[in-house]
Amino acid sequence: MLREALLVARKDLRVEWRSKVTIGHVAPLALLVLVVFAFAFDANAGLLEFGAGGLYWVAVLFGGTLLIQRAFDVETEDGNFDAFRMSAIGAPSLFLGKSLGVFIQVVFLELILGPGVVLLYNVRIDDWVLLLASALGGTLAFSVCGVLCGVMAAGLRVRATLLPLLLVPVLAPVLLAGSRAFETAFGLRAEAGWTWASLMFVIAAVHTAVGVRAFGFLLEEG
Amino acid sequence: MLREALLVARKDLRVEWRSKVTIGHVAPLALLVLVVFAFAFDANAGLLEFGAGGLYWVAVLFGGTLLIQRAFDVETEDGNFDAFRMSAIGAPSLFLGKSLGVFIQVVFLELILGPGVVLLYNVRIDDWVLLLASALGGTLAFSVCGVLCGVMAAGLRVRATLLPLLLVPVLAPVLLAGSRAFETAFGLRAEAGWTWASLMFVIAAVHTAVGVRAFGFLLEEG
Amino acid sequence: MTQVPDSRHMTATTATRVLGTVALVAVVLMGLLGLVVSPADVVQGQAVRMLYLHVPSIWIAYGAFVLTSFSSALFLFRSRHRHDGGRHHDRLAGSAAEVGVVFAGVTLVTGMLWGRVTWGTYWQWDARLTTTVLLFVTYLGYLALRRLPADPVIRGRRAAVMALISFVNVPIVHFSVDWWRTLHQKASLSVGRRPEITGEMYWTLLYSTLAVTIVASWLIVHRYRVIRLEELRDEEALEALIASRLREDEAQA
Amino acid sequence: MSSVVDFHNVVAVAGGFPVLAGLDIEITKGEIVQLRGSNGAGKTSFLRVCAGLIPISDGDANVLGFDLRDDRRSPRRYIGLLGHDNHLYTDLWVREHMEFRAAATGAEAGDADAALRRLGVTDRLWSVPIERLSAGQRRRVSIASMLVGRPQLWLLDEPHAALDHEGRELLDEILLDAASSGATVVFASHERDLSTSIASRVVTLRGGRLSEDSGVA
Amino acid sequence: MSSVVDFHNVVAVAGGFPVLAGLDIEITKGEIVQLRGSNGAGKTSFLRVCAGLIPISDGDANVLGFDLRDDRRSPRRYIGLLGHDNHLYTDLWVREHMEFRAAATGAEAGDADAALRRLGVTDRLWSVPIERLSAGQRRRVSIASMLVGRPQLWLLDEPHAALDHEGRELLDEILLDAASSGATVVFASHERDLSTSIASRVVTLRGGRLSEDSGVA
Ligand code: HEM
Ligand SMILES: Nc1ncnc2c1ncn2[C@@H]1O[C@H](COP(=O)(O)OP(=O)(O)OP(=O)(O)O)[C@@H](O)[C@H]1O
Ligand SMILES: Nc1ncnc2c1ncn2[C@@H]1O[C@H](COP(=O)(O)OP(=O)(O)OP(=O)(O)O)[C@@H](O)[C@H]1O
Ligand SMILES: [Mg+2]
Ligand SMILES: [Mg+2]
Repeated sequence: MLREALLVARKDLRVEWRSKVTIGHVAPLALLVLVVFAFAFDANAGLLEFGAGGLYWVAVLFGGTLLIQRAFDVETEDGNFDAFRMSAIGAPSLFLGKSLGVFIQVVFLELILGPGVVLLYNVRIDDWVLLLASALGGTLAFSVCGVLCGVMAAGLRVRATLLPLLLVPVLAPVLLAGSRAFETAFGLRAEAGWTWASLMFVIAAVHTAVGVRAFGFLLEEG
Repeated sequence: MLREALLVARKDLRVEWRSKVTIGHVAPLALLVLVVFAFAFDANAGLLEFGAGGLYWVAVLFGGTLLIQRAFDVETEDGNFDAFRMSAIGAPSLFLGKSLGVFIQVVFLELILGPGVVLLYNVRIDDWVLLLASALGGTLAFSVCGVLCGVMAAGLRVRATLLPLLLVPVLAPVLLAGSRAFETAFGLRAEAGWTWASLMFVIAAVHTAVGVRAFGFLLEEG
Repeated sequence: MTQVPDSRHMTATTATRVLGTVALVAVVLMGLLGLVVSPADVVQGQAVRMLYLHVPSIWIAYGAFVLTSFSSALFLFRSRHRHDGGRHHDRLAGSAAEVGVVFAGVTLVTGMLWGRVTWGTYWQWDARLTTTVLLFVTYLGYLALRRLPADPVIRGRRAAVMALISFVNVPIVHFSVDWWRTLHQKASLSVGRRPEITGEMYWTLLYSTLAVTIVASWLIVHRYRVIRLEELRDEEALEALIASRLREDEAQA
Repeated sequence: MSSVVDFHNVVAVAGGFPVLAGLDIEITKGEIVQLRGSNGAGKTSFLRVCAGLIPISDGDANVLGFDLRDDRRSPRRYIGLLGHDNHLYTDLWVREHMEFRAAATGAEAGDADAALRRLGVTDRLWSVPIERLSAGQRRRVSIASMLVGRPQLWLLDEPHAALDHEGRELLDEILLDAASSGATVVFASHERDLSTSIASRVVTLRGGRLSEDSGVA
Repeated sequence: MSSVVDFHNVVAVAGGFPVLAGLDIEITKGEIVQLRGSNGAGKTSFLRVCAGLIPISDGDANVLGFDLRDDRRSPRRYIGLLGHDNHLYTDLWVREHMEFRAAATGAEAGDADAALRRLGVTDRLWSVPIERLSAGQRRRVSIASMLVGRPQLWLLDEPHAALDHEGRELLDEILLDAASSGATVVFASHERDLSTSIASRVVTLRGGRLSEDSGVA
């Protein structure tokens, strides 16, 4: 199962490598989103600093949704969803592989976004460990939830709009927890950042369990 | 030319009517965006009220980008972009028709977003005329710029990620002007809201002129 | 000649008519109790009467979503050996979710009206309000998934998984007042704690909950039957379609 | 007779590859030309260059009297192109799609219906979303949308693929009709026996160049 | 011989339409079956039901010993499906695509190269993005990915479309080889003459049902 999952992830990364969508479009776009926020808020510095944690995760959500869209477009574009469904690889491996592929791309995205937020919004990092742990947890949760919702919208003609509609509410708790944990890590609030960070790991674990069991059902389609 | 443009717009609205993407997915999604921002800012009411104008336009940008994506996916999905390029309809009419179709859908989106912002962000409207005028100007500018960028990304495999990358910088001035004009209309700043509003009309006019002349070139590819 | 309707083709039975009547009576009584009998609040004045719709509605919505998740789980894991392939669970999940969304909507609307009176604004960025709106949209997404054109069984499976994922937001709404500092009321009735409201208000609230429950059950039963009838209609249409397809081909040949 | 397509040593490049590598060909009005050649010979590329979709990078190309180096858009109005794909609005109903295509080329709605009937698309399918049609039914709708535009130059890329026997006969009839009423037809096809039936000339490409030409019949 | 596909009165519904309307058919191991029927007869639908992609709503269906009502996923491992579309990762290079497909079915990388060679995909194309291939070249890669999986049941939907003459002969050879080594082949095709060459049995569908059957050869 693991071998097959790695196979799927490697293939996805290779597709990314050939088309360079993450690095070429999504990452600049996510940075742009950060800039746009600055515009929308008229560069009110205090405000941006305060909202930095939340904006980071909003940008991840935005860029990540595009990545997930793309991860499933790749599977469905040359005609339809059939090949993915006919795949000789088991459903749990497909799920894990896809999630891994998305995870790595989102990590990459965050490696660009992180410094962006620090520079643009002028934040100060108090607690590195918490920061990294919550980034990890949030990204894991994001990837598995994303792949679950992604496959539900995959292959449909309305996927581009249905995916975010399903994904955003499901991810709202992650967004929330991520923002609070980051704010703690930035020293903006004294609250228990670790609780939030662990919440994200719990969400990730739950959805992984659901995905491994249910991905087979989700692949079926009328 | 006008007859042909109307034809194109009518066809686009008919596609929308059959698939109900605007009403079913994009509108709820744009509302969600408003809520997500509130999360990101930890529900700091004053802050949100102040940012309401900007957030409105960010939500329009987000939802509108999906609509433009969709407007060109419809043209390019069954294989490729050729049919659109071979179209017996002249390039200026295609441009105007597409813009009109997008315009109507974005207006619809704003009819839902507007009350959403008013209720959720608790804004008070001081100057209705300015508000409506700047909404109109912004939407016009958005539609024409959107269609111009849309055709550039259309038919490419990476369109889902390229479109926003092209669109966001082009629209940044509109976003800025729209936010400032709205803030004036909300009585949050005493600045010359009308200057900003007229800026948007100017942007719309310039891009319309460019589009009518250059759409033919943009259709070419390879 | 009027046709006697086939009993299969009606959404009402004697039992549900009785249920409907009871629901109607209960609502009238609830109105009486809420608007007339129970007193105005010391702090909130008349506005407090909103409580009797606001709070039971969201509880019912919670209940409906629990039902949705439960039926969805059964549909996914326990339907293999049912003669109907688990369609029953699926229909129940769908109708409960619809009713849940409606009542969550009622809470939102009454809350906003109430907010207008007590806080002076329709909306506050308060954790509870925000999470409630999210819950609402989550299930809108679920319903959007159910409306996709696809084979009912397959669509049902997708929707069922979505229902399980979506449920996470319910406890978040409920506990939001404890997890965050909020403007909104803390839980005033909960197991193992002394109720903070008393007397007629307490009883009126309990009673309204009962009344709303009855109304909701009535709605769910009817929605269930409508869905069932739609399926029956599709099945019958299918037989006709098969027949017409064969006829068409014979004509061609 | 006047020449409709006139290529001299045309080179066309797509994605860095010379899809046409110095092609000479002249096609005159009223001909029905079948293109042949093994996979990758350049048939699709040739049709797309004719339609002005791929720019030429060397040589002279003239289509319907327009010089493709100057103006690739103008001739398109008089050209109908059927690619490997069908170019349909798959969200729309068959009828809605045809109405749009008819209106776009200045034809009447009645023409659209007539074209559908001619292609044997039964009434039942008229209000079915195109998405739900079978491969051959789509192909028929696609040919019908082409028919309704009354092009002067028909470019068809494996038009017979996906069509059943009856559909093939219908298509052949339509192409013969078009040619006899003064239009010019160029189609690519791999099917040998079929070719002999309607083509007035068979042209074989190899490696982006002309390799054999049966000459004007 | 054991039966590979065994359908009794199968009804399958897609989009509210009975794409199969009571189909009875039995196909045994080693057969090469050609499906025929006019456009919309249900050929594609039949192949997709066999592959477990469309659920059946009535009747009994058995594929490779699996009852499709209970389990539509398990037989897929032993089935190769070539649809109207090619199912290729168009971003990848030909070679990369094949390597993935080979690894996914547990074959070696060498098998992938052998399959490409067998389909006549020249080395020049191996490191070309699939996006840039011509229609027939893609079809070849698609057939090669199927070959590398060594399926027990081959389902092909108009496999000859887009292939040139040489490609058709290659494909026929491959299908004959597969059948003689114990696999079963079902393919849909509209081409008449070609059929006679390799099919051991011709089955005609009409309106989602069996209309003619040449019987086991
Ligand atoms: C749009 C605005 C509002 C929303 C979305 C909303 C939402 C909710 C929800 C979800 C609950 C159920 C809590 C639970 O038991 O899990 C609730 C309960 C309650 N709400 Fe609201 N509310 C809103 C406005 C208000 C306002 C303005 C007031 C009055 C000042 C209010 C007073 C209450 C009270 C007293 C309860 C009962 C608390 C309890 O006993 O548990 N709500 N509301
Ligand atoms: N998803 C769907 N919804 C409704 N009708 C459908 C759907 N899929 C197929 N059909 C209809 O079912 C019939 C059979 O389609 P199918 O694709 O199996 O035909 P086919 O024999 O493969 O035809 P062709 O030779 O054109 O490929 C057609 O009339 C088609 O319109
Ligand atoms: N965009 C492109 N970039 C690079 N090479 C291309 C591109 N388009 C086509 N080619 C190459 O040009 C050659 C000719 O392609 P073309 O599609 O014209 O062939 P064809 O004769 O239509 O073949 P088929 O019979 O397979 O459809 C092929 O080798 C193909 O790989
Ligand atoms: Mg070709
Ligand atoms: Mg077919």
